[in-house]
Amino acid sequence: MTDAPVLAVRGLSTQFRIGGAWRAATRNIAFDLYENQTIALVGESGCGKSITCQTILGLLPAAVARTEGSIVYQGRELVGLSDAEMETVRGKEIAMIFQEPMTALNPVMTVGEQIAEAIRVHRRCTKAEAKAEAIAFMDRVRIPAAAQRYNDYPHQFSGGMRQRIVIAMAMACKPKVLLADEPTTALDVTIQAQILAELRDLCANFNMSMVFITHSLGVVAAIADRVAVMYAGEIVELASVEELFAAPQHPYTRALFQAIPRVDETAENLQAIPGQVPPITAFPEGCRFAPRCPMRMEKCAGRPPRLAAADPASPHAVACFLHHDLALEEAAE
Amino acid sequence: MARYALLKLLYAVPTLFAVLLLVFVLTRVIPGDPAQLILGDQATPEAIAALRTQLGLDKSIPLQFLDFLVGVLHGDFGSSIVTGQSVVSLAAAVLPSTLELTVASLVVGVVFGVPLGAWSAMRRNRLPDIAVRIGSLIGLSLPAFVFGILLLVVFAVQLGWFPVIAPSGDVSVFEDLRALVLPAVTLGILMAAYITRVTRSSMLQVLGEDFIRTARAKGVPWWRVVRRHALRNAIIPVVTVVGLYLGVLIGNSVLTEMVFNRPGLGKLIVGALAQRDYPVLQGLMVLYTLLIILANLITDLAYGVFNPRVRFA
Amino acid sequence: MSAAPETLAIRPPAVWLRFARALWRTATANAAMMTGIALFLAVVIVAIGAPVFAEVDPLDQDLLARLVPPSPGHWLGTDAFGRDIWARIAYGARISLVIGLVAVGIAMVIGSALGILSGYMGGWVDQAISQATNILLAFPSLILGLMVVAFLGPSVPNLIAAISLATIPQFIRVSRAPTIALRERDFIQACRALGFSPLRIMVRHILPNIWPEILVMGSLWLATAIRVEASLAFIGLGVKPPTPTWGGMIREGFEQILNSVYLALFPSLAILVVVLALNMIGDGLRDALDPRLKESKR
Amino acid sequence: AHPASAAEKVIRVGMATGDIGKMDPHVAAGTPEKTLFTWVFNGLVRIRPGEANPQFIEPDLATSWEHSADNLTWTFHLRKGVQCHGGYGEFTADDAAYSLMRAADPKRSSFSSDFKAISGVEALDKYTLKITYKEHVPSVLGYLVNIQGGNMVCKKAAEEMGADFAKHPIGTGPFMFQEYKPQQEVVLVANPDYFRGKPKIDRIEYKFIQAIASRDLAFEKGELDISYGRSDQAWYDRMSKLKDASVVTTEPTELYTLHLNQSHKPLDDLRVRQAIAMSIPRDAIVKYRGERIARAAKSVVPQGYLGYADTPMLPYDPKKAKALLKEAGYPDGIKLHVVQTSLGVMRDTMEVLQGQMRKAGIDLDLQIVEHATFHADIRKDKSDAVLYAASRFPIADIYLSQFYDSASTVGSPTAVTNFSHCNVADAEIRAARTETDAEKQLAEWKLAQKKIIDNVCSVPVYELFDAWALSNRVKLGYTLTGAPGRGIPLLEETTID
Amino acid sequence: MTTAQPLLQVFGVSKTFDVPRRIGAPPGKVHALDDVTLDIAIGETLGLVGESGCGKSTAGRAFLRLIEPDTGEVWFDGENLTTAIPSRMRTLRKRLQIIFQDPYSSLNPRQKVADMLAEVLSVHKVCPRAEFPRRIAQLLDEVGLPASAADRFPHEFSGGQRQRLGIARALSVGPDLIVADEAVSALDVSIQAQILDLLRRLKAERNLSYLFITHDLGVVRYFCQRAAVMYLGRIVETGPVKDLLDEPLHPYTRMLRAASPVPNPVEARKTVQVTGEVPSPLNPPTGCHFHPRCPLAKDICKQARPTVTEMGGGRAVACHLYG
Ligand SMILES: Nc1ncnc2c1ncn2[C@@H]1O[C@H](COP(=O)(O)OP(=O)(O)OP(=O)(O)O)[C@@H](O)[C@H]1O
Ligand SMILES: Nc1ncnc2c1ncn2[C@@H]1O[C@H](COP(=O)(O)OP(=O)(O)OP(=O)(O)O)[C@@H](O)[C@H]1O
Ligand SMILES: [Mg+2]
Ligand SMILES: [Mg+2]
Repeated sequence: MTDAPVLAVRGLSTQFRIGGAWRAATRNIAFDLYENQTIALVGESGCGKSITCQTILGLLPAAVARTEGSIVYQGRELVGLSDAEMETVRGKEIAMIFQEPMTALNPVMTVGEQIAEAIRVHRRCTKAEAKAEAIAFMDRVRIPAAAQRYNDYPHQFSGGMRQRIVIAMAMACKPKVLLADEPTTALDVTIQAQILAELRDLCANFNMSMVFITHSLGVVAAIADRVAVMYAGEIVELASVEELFAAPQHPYTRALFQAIPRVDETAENLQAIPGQVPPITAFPEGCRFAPRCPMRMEKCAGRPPRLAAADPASPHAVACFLHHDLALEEAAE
Repeated sequence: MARYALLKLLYAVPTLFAVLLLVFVLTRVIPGDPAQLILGDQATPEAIAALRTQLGLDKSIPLQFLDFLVGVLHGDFGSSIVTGQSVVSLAAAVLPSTLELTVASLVVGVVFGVPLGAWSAMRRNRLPDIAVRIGSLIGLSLPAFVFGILLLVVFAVQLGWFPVIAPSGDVSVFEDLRALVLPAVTLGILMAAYITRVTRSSMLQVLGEDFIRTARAKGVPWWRVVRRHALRNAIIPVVTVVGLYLGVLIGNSVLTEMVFNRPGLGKLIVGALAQRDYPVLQGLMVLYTLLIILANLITDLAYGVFNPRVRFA
Repeated sequence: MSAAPETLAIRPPAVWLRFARALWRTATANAAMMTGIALFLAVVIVAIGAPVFAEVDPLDQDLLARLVPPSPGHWLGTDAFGRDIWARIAYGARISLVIGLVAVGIAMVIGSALGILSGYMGGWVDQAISQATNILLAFPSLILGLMVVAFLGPSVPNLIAAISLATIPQFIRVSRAPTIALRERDFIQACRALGFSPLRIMVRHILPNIWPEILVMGSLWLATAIRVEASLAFIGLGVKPPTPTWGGMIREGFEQILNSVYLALFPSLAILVVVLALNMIGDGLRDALDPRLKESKR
Repeated sequence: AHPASAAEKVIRVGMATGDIGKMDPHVAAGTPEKTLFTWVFNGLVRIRPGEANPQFIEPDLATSWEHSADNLTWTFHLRKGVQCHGGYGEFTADDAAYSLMRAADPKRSSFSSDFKAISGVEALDKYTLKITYKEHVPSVLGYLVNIQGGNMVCKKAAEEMGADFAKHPIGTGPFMFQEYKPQQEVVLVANPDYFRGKPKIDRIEYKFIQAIASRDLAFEKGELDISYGRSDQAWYDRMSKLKDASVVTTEPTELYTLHLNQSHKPLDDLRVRQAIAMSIPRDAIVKYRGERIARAAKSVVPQGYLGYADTPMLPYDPKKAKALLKEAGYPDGIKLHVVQTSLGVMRDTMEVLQGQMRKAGIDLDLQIVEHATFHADIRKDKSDAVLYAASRFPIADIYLSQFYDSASTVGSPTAVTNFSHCNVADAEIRAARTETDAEKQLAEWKLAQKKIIDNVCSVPVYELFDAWALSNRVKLGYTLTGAPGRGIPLLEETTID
Repeated sequence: MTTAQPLLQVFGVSKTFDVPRRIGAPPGKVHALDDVTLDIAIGETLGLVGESGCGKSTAGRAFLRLIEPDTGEVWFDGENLTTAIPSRMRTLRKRLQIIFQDPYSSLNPRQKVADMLAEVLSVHKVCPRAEFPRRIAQLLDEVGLPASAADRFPHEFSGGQRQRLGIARALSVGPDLIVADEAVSALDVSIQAQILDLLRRLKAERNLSYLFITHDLGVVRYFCQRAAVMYLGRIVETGPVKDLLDEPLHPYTRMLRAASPVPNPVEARKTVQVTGEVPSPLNPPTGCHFHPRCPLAKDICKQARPTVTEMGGGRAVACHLYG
């Protein structure tokens, strides 16, 4: 781990225009991503994980979405860059794997071409070189008979294979930072295991860092260095993977762990969290989890708790009044 | 591929037969007597009756149809009862200029329509978009004959760049192409108007698709995303429309052909109908139907080229 | 799960009411659509109130004041028979609008119904409809028009029949292709799984998804329909004289195009106005009907 | 155009048609074909070039002729050494006899009725032809001029080619057929062996240009030297203003007549027909059409025809027309169902009539149909009134017989074009036909015209000239006022600068 | 085998897809289902696992006749579905539901949630019209969505939220059998738990049966009584969940079991040994499809297709190791 983070996100908020008003889908997202490190984003579906990644790449249409806060990539502020300037960042520096493998590929271009294109837009090389390299990447994501399938079209692949193509495409850019949005959800566990291994290798070989979105805490355990748990547009807990799995602090994180069906143990009942995530048009004033929290306190409804370490010496941060007080925070400032 | 084409042509046989039957019956049911028209208004009833017998028009309609079919099966399409020219020679005489005009206006339509449509989609609701949309509607609203004459006045008479009427005889390819420009523009503008609209609409749709976002996330420059990703997808519905219009073009260039005094299949068909020149009408409808089927075939193939998902089951 | 929710955001108002509301919302938000509606209404009002807007009788010939260029007395000039062009355009709007709207309307309804049927059902239904389409397409529309009119005699309904007949294949083709694509989509499969009848699936699920294409086509073919009347008029088979129609006026204008170009230009402009208006409305409607409409990425 | 060598003289003629029909002079009756025949064929006699009136008949293939006292036997002495086109040999009395028989044969000719009276044709020797008639014919020579059935074809060519003759006409005229391009043109070349001398122009390009505006523009740009015009004053004025060009109008005119079908109610009532006659402002319509283009009709027979008599008609008076209708029991006016062709000038004229008659309470309900349907329908008596335009050989008999003799009534076995079911002048028409005394004949014709007009079998409207635009570079070699074959004769002395 | 009365019985169902290659060339053939035989008892949940592209979704669809099987028969509650006439089939569909795998394409983009649900309710006359709003809100609530979701279009939801809409739609008609095609894969564990609880509760209340297609063996263990493992269109192993997961018989099942991630950073980092290339379904290996990747492959595996061997305790496996 080096000192300066590759990617530093601060106070990031993405707002959508809904019914004529701007509504924040995410609020005050902040994390640092260091070289050769993987940070996992987990959390309720719809809590803003995908949105956050797309915001980092500046991919949300300006007409319906706007961004506040700061995203610093290797000392360069990305928020406010023009589209042309972002083009130099996308792919080459930061690449993304999208969640929906069915629609993420261009239906009229062969999969090989699409991967080769990713190579050629960033590096000077001949078509043949790009093709050879693309085939190598297809091999890496375990596409059988890669060379023969180079000229196949996306519709000739199953969902899982398409997902692998999307992964290969992102990897082919050899980015410094990879934003991976549920890259293995559509895959079966054997392939998933292989892909995860491959991604780990890549991170190591290319000094790549990763933001990895997943729902599977098993996958988190397998790939992440640090974990950010999100709830309703906010990060509620941020810790190293060992610490988080050993001692989850936020009531929401704890509830998540209660809800995992395990392959190695038979559980009678999963502990689902009662209630539901508030829609982005009706976020509560204070802690957004408060309405569903079994350990809700009076002050939870008042002001939102900040994400901060309970123990200033540890990097394990949590946004919950159970662990640190608002008053404490304010005094610290 | 050859098998596919053959199969399609085989499928066309019933269509062809139905078209023929329809033409045959309809032309004979509507009033009008070719003998009267040929002999003019001073002809005696006797002369008219004689001519009718000579033309075989006194036979029953089913019998006439049979005669015609037998002829066709022997490769004999008969000859015009108005000019006496053989149907085959007439068709051969007009076919080149019809194809020439069709292809040329297709080129004009695509060359103008696709880029303008794409541009307009990318500048949605801004000035270029509005200008392109209004422009394409002008193309649609001005009838070909009016537009053609205006072109002639400006570019042929005033500026003298093009001839008014197509030159005949053995002229250089250059002269031939020069005479083709204005009619092709006249017809092509109409087609461009359609293509512009369809391209714009499908481009708008495609620009919202996820794979565009994927391409952008790869860092592909915007213009390249548009050209390589968006346009290639947006072109697919355009192919359908172009294919549809291709058929329409062949037959509906009549008025353009009149204005620019070009020979043409459509003109010949309309003329034959007006004169009740049954053999010509029938023979040309066979040809025309075949052309339409051919156009369909080409469209299908083009569709296959642009759309890998296309199935031929 | 948790207690039944107490507040409900859904009050089911009548479908048309919701549609009207959506329309109004988009219309007010969309200046172009408003302009379109205003323009179209203006044309309709002129058509209905023709006697008010044009005091002159459109049939009144003044043989000694023929081909008068636009001037204070006849502000759009007079035609070859000395009839007032403005009056003829105003009165002509009636027939031309009816011909265009009804012919395209019929073609749109029949054509897209057949196209959806053909695309959704597949099999022999598809074969039969496709063959019939090919047969129709095998007649140049001018010939088709000529035959129908020659067969049935020229009259407004017959003209409309001829024009719709020539236009139907376009709509069949335009609706069939996307239907086939939609048929494979899971939400259509879901409808089947839910035991919806094919009719319901076609009307309630496929149709709304291919509306935009049909609408765009419809507004384009309107111009063509009004022009085809002109083409038929050009070979002499338009609406009965002396009834003014825009197509007929263009034909008459063509005869004089070298001396009096405005004769053909003014009715063409009238067509342009209508087509422009309908396109603006069509585009607006499309936006209103498309919940997914995303802005382009720039 | 062809790569013209500097010396080559070409005249390009534009004709208002999409294509040409059968190029057989005994079959085709349309203006486009007739124009072509003028250049390719000769007759035994011809009307002096530039004139349309039979009084100017002069020798053509026949150098001289004589007839018997009873006018029934005619002998023609043919020119020697006349060569048929394309090496078909010398034109002899045999060819002439063959041509006449061909023209008189209803199976091969559209004009057989013109030769009904012939009882025999005989080649007395190589250069002498004898024609015998069953009965007196008002103008024997008129039928032998080089139009319609009078055109002389070459026997060997016609027999050898059979049906193909219509695709490759062979005559003796100044120009020879060379090439036909469908929907485009016919190319003719000078006949080097023409008996009046080799023509000064080398080639005629006869182009079919249907749209008037295109024709005008092509002429204006110099792509045409002669162009068929439009019978419209606006056209006349515009073309007259062109530099280096002139506009000529030629006879014969076409007489536009509104035939009123007396077999249909309410047209069986004379008062109604009179009302119609009074509702048509003949002079205003002429003004509308153009005074250089049209002249008001003065009888049911076109002016200038042998036997034509200026016959006064009911004056324009819409008020009186209304009163007459009221008197006839139609206080609210009448409505006539009229089948009308979609063809240009005919239709325009009908629209004017419609607009004008409207002012007298007469409503014309026009059913516009295709030209072919029009011809079929009017012969089935489907129309209350028929507007018909025609020019015939300039003798009153033909016009009167075809349009007003009850034998010609449509629907009858001997039908020609009597659309009005007129029969009031049968006696006079028939008497005049065989009357040998010219004076008496004229009197009968005059009476017939008066009776027809008084009975309002039809309302003659106007006569239209043919109009042509000619480049000043074209020197016809004669003064053009009339063209009996409709087309402008291009002769051996015609040239172009 | 289960003693309970079977609700769904599938006999030897096969399905081949034509995959177009180049224009004019003969199409490739994908054997998506190869002689699949299965049954599900009333109130039973059968888990169907297997790698992506092995034909799980095809199986689910073929059983419901959303895809017409090429051969084989499907019986539902004593009725042969494969021969049912369309109108009868439509009536039966009320009892047979499916939750689709792809939440993005399984919702009509132009229909609001309320309209979608109301349509189902009215077509099958589930309840009086006046009760629709209440019923819709209840359905949404059951799948953990706010009532305000009713007024939105599908594109306004996240992937997991859309998946829940699909579940709500399937539940709305009150079916007897639900084919859940990776119904919870797109959900986070908390919602997943909610949904699984919901599905379980419904099962208890209404005696529902499920065909539960998933990748997640954890979910299988938690939710299913029996499981079937598929590999390239064939069922390779079936049996009660606990036995199947704790003592997998087929080498592929063993591999799956070994590759399943566990939420424990220490254990998860141990690299699992997953060998071999995934074969192409267009050109499947001869004999046992799994032999190229099988660490225990014998010669016979390359030649003969293994037959199904009953192993007692309701277990069955198709592998030459047990022949
Ligand atoms: N275009 C949009 N307009 C309005 N709201 C949107 C839009 N796109 C996303 N949202 C909302 O933003 C929130 C976050 O969405 P996002 O896709 O980031 O969820 P997610 O965390 O990735 O969920 P999942 O795990 O289900 O994919 C959701 O509530 C969603 O409804
Ligand atoms: N309509 C179709 N046409 C052609 N091939 C198809 C079609 N549907 C499925 N296939 C093929 O059949 C095989 C099985 O597909 P299926 O969708 O059933 O797999 P799956 O097990 O559900 O995979 P996943 O886990 O990725 O969803 C795949 O190889 C797929 O490519
Ligand atoms: Mg997401
Ligand atoms: Mg699947």
